Amino acid sequence: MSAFRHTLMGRLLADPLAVFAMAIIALLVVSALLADVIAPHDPSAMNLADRFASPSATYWMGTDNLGRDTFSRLLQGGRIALYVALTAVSIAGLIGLILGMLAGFGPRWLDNALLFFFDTLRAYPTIILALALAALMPRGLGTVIIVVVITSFAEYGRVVRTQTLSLKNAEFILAERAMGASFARIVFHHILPNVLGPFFILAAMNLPVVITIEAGMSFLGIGVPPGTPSWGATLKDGFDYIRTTPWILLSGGLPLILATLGFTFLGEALRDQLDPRLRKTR
Amino acid sequence: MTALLSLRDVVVEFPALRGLKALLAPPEKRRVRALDGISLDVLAGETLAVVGESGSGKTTLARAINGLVPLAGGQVSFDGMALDESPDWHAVRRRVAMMFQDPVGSLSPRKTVRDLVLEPFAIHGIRLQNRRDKAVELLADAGLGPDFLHRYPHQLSGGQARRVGVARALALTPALVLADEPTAGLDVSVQGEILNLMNRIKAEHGLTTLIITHNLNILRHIADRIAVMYLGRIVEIGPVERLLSDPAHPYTRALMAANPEPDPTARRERIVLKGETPALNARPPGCEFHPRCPVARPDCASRAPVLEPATTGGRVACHYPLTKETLSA
Amino acid sequence: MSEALKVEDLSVHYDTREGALQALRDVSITVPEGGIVGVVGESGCGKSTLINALLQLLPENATIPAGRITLQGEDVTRAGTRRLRQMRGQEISVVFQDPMTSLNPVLSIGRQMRDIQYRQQGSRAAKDSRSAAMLGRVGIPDPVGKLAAYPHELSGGMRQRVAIAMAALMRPRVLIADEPTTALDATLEVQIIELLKELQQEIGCAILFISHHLGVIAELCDRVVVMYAGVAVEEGPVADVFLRPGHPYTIKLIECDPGKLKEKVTDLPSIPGSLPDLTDPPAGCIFRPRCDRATEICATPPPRKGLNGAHWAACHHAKVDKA
Amino acid sequence: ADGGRLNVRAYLEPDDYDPLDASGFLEELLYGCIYRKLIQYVPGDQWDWQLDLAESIEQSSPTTIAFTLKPGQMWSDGFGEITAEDVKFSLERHMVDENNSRIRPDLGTFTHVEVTGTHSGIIHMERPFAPIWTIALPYLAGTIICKEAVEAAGGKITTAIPPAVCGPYRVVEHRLGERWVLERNPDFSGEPADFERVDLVVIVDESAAEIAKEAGDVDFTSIGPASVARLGDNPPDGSRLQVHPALFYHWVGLNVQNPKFADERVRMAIMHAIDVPSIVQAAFFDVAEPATGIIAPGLIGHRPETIIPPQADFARARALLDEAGIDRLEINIDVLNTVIHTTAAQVMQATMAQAGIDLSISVHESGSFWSLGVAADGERWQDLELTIKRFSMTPDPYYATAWFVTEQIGDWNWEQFSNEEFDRLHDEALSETDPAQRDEMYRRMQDLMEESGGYRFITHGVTANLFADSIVPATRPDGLPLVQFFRRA
Amino acid sequence: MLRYTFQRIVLALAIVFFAISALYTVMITLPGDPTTVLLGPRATAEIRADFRERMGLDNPIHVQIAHFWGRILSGDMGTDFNRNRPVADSVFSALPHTVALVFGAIFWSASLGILLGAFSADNRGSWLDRISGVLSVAFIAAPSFVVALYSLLVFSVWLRWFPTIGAGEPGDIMSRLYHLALPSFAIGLAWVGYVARIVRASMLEALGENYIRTARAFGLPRRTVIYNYALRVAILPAVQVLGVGIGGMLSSAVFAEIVFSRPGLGSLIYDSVSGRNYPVVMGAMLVAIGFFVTCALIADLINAALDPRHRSQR
Ligand SMILES: Nc1ncnc2c1ncn2[C@@H]1O[C@H](COP(=O)(O)OP(=O)(O)OP(=O)(O)O)[C@@H](O)[C@H]1O
Ligand SMILES: Nc1ncnc2c1ncn2[C@@H]1O[C@H](COP(=O)(O)OP(=O)(O)OP(=O)(O)O)[C@@H](O)[C@H]1O
Ligand SMILES: [Mg+2]
Ligand SMILES: [Mg+2]
Repeated sequence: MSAFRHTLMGRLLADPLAVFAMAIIALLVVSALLADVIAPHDPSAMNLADRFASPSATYWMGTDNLGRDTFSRLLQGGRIALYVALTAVSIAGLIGLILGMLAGFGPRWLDNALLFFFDTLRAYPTIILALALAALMPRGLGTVIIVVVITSFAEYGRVVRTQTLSLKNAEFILAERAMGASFARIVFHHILPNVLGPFFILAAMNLPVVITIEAGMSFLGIGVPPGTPSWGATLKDGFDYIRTTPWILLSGGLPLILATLGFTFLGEALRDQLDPRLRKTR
Repeated sequence: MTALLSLRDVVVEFPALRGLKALLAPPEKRRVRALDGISLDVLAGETLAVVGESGSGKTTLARAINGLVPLAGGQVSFDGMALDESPDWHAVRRRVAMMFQDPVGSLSPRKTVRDLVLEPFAIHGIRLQNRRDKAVELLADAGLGPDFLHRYPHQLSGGQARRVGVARALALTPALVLADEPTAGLDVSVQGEILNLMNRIKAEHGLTTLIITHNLNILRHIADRIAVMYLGRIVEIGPVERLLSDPAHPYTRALMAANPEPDPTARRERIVLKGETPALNARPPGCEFHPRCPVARPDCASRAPVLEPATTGGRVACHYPLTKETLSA
Repeated sequence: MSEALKVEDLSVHYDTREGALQALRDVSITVPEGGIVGVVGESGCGKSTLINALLQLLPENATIPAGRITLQGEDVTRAGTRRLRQMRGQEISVVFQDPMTSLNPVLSIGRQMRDIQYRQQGSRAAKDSRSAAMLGRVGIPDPVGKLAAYPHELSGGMRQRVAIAMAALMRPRVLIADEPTTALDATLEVQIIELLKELQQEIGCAILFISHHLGVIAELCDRVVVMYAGVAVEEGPVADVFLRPGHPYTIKLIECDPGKLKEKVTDLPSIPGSLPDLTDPPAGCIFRPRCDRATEICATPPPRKGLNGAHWAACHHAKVDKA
Repeated sequence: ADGGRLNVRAYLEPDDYDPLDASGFLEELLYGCIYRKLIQYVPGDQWDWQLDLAESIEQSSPTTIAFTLKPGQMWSDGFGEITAEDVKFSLERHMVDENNSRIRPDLGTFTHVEVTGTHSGIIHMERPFAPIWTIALPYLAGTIICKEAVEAAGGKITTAIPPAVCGPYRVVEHRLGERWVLERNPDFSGEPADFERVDLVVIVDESAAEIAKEAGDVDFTSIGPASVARLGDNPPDGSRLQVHPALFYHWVGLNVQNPKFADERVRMAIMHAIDVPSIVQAAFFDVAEPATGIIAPGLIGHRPETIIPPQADFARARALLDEAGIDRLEINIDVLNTVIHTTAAQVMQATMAQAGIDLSISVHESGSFWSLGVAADGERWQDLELTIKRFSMTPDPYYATAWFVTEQIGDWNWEQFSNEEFDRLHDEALSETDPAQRDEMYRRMQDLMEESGGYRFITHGVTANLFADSIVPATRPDGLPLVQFFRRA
Repeated sequence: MLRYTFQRIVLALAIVFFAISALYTVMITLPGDPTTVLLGPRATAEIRADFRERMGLDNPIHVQIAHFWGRILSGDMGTDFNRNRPVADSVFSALPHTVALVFGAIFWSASLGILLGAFSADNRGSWLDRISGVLSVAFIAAPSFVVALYSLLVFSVWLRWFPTIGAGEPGDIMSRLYHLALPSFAIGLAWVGYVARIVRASMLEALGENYIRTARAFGLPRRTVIYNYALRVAILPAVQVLGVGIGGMLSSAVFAEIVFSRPGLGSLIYDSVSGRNYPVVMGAMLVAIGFFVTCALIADLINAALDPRHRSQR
């Protein structure tokens, strides 16, 4: 038991905020995985007779303009949201991680070149890039993921670079060099483990942002194909029919806010636990 | 005895000014010389101690030797190899080990002690029959038990971390060790343990050591010779007994006399130095020590002294070196 | 002589995952008006904890299960936040251990020195000139110009002196200095010591000086407290303690100082063993596991044996000093 | 409409003041306020025209129209009286190649204007051109501008404020991207306008427009079918709702040249599998009627009914596919990112599955969508399968059929429908002056379209206007506002 | 500092140059021909061909890009494909609205976010901290178009406190601000949450620093310690994040401008991308990216000014 208390998980379970966050995430993940089982209705079954139904015992969160059950769609949408968010963030994160470490530890010209590249990419407003890419590529989750990756990896790259730079002149890196360690060994054995902490926190906080980007793209009609039960599409429906069914916008926003709460607080709890300085004063 | 390490006119420069000042300043002011023409030899098997004011370039000297800071001039040769001509550092560093000033900071924070002491083997691709046994052996040499194998650096006290650093530096039985303030910030008991370990290995393997310290109390016990640095230059170098008993350079003397002794009854005669250490980019003309020197004469402000053999042994850079006679007078 | 600062049976615990870490146990220290008291001890023995407790600036996970701290007759552990704020700076001021991080990096020296004078009357210019005068006193060249400097523009030694100037500026009754000379070379170290002596003469304050450099303590202090693993094991006038130590730990500590050994040795002395686990300290004498004089009786708490006047040691085996 | 102010929502920003560059109704909204024409549409439920600048106007021969202007009709800003020269200039400049008039096709076979007096002239056509009364003269192309002022400005109106106007209002300010501010034109020769100031407020989003109406920030706006269904008979206090049948036509087109649809049975199966009523129900909230073709009720050429009934016949569709030897048919539909069309596509997707047709939906933003069938823009036009489109319409049937002639393949005829009879009829109907004959011809043309298996007509939709009861709006039969005729209640 | 500024400016110019040139290439390769989209259904093939030629659309891309920069350098942004007026007119009439919107959003997020963050850190662990934590995270999650629509419904329709549309009367500052309040709030809200979290985190870190202990040890008043000493350091990352956040805000501006029917760069770019109105896209993006880069630059310089330790990144 006491050994468990010292593992990361053990420490997280001792932190009420982390428990709260993990409970939310567990709820989202489980409901997404079991969407087919727990959904009271077929998420894409239309029933025009029952459209715009108010929340009731049959339709817990009402129905949309085609009479589809909002609750079932949100459950199914969780799957898409988590899939898009996790894939996009991992790909963007990986690219950012590698480029950021190269920039931070590589020669100065490489740093300048990569920094320039990062800043150039960040200069485009996300939605404009999304618009251009959406026109170039077929509609679908893949496009959404690519848009997110392109617009966000520069941010990871910058953060990792700054981290790497601050480590670059750390005594222990000098010590490794003094022992004759190679560039690759220093980067992968000594820099990487140390940038991973802040990197994961950033990634955790960015997961929900990805979902909001998807929502924004849906709003402009360039998101997932129509009919796909994504949270963004639900928000867009809610927007279109706000005067008829104001609750759709709210119920579409709820899981998004839950996911954000879950991931952000988990990220913060992780940071508190991983950073010895913050942990000490707890 | 032959010199294992020898330095000739080594110069190290750092960018000094930034921003607007750097643009406007004359070129010579844009960089500071942290080391300005250091020449010294370290003989095989001896221990040379480097002392001097904080900021005088001691750490820089050690780093310049094993290529962690680039040389702006001069030659360094180690065991016949010219280290200033981009040598195979990988091979050189296998034989030149370094102990860092900051004991915990120089250990990779997410590695266990076991990985840390075995790191030199991993870096140099040396296969070990039994990694665990080797780690235990190395730690035992440094006075740490096997219970430390799985600890992380932050779980070590300063003294324990220092010992890991020692174990690691000595793992591949190097020819030369550069030890940067190995006892700073430790209490006297732990300090004793560390120095004893180094002495023992030196005795067993004929290790050559360059040790940097500002703990004057330990010099007598560990060093063969002492080099005194001031503003990036060596102002005096000589056998340890001579420097402790009759230092020839006024700075050396002020330094030695400054050491507070744990004897409440001791009588103290100190040379109180005037003023501040000059900035590296505002070196005084002539003898750089003259503005603070208690025995400076007018011509010290115009003539720069060079290291010359002192009458009492060793070498000193002073126009009017102190002697036993001037001291007692 | 009345007491400027009196610590009675102070204990401080840190709440950690392994349990309560007893950083201080029943520590009593008295600093007389105008006196200079030194505290020595191994690293991690609770010196900084003591200072933070005096100022009531302990971290959140610290508790004070027992003890009284009286500053000029007033119990600071009972003082309200408002009263505490009045005391801090004015009646008690401090030079912290690490000058590199103790100054705010984004504010100029002058601004920080002006801010702490917020209670004083006078215009900005008046306060600034007071600051500059004090910087001059601690030996900083061009003090008026340095007011505009930021901490990172100063060398370590200068920063240390700025910190001392700030503490002295308040003309406190009690000045606390936590290892102000570690990381400085010997010439700078003696300069600081001289400075503190001068200030003490001038302001007439009491000083609590912490260091593990025995030489510095010997040179500066009137009295010294020796601490080991959160316990004050010996206290007395500096000459008494250093020349006739009563506690085995003190004896060993002094023996270990290489400065004592005038002849070259190959093996420097050290104390075998290591600090006890403070979350589960041994019963009785804290030094027992490393003590070669330990006997059965040492399993019971040692008494404070008066040795000679104001000199005592917490050891069953301490012998009363006849000299 | 407080203090004589009127705020009318514009769903896009009108382009500019020069009819040469006009592209659609938004410009008409503005031109109607500031310019005049020989004849104008009559507000109300019947398509008809009334005299405006013209005192009299008549078809003097199949290829000529004689007109006389009312005397004493003045330009603003001291540009004098409106003369036949102005009419000649205004109409003929569209025919000059260098001018690149975008609305030149609206003038059809028009050649020139013969000025016979200060106030009289004759409009000449090469061949009879029936739509001249319905599309050309009362709409964009018939807008009369001031010859003297425009020539002085270099032949084109590019200034921030138009140099001379003659309508009931004049431009005070154009806040780019936001609104046009108009005020009563003191030089207007007709009865002075009712409002001191008229703002054409650009609100692209329909929900936002409705909210703005509710908050009182606009007095007149169109609203979407969902809102019509919701508001029904009880619009909010102080508001009124009017619903008009619109002229637009929405249809599902099928690229008949796509090898996938080479078999006529496949095309027919698809047509039978599209259930128009459910699309109308879902996307138009049942406030509109299924269409019978591309020509709306009330216009010449309107068909009373379709050949294939609007209701889907899945069994029939299935049978046709079976005959063609197809088990599962996988097809793609390209739609624009509007709610109506994406909804329609989803309904189709759901219903066509019943006939064993898998429909996948590709949504495009407008830039990408509108070039899908354009040959000049890559190869995509050949691979098109299904599309949903909406074309806008004018009150003449010629305007509807024009896009489906063989010549339009690679431009607007995305179905690549090519039929000799259709092309011929389109050409002939243009010059046919007997309305009954024309009616017959256009009905035949829609039959041909439907028979090709390339067209499934959805609806013409409705235009629903929500407006403050403090104003009396004036609209064309299809519900589009004629702001120049708006009055205070 | 001046050299740093200079370096940053050169870098910023280079970024603008590359970003725009790359964008030009992407734009040209987008499917969707401007002639069909823009000229409308009545345009004949000749009109289109003539149009292509006038706009130089038939040249190779690098030639087009070179021409583009040539024109920009001579101060000409080209002519709007759609309306026959200079692109500069459209862009520069939209720019002030967007700048106002973005700065409004920065105002909201900086003022509310910093306050909320500092307050949370100051009351760490209390239920007030928890509530403000949940609130600020919820703010982060709310897409700006949702916030825009709801604030429109609540504050304009139900409460009638604010107008629904437009940017206010030109020349009337009060009316402009009045129209700005809601849209900038809609964009800023997510950033309020973001800034609050960042400030809270860096504030907690700062409060644990030794110099804060020093300030306390000298008996400085609590307010001075927290809001002068700690916040001054804690605010630095927030400034950086806000400076770079302009890019995100420009995206949200698209939504706010659509919902509130405000003129502005966001909707101008959106419309012209959909309409393949290349000259306007390029002109507007040039200005937008220029604006972004300027803001990032200013944030960097503010940071450098607030933080005397700050030099170049190395
Ligand atoms: N990377 C660097 N960039 C610029 N200046 C440097 C750098 N490293 C060292 N210096 C300067 O070079 C001089 C010598 O520094 P060094 O660290 O060698 O001193 P030291 O003698 O080891 O001092 P200490 O006793 O405090 O460790 C100092 O003035 C220092 O400020
Ligand atoms: N916030 C804290 N939480 C838990 N334990 C702490 C905390 N601060 C200090 N300690 C522990 O309390 C003990 C006393 O620490 P303190 O800093 O007072 O030592 P010190 O005597 O000042 O040492 P040094 O000479 O290294 O400054 C140490 O064992 C330390 O690890
Ligand atoms: Mg050093
Ligand atoms: Mg301490």
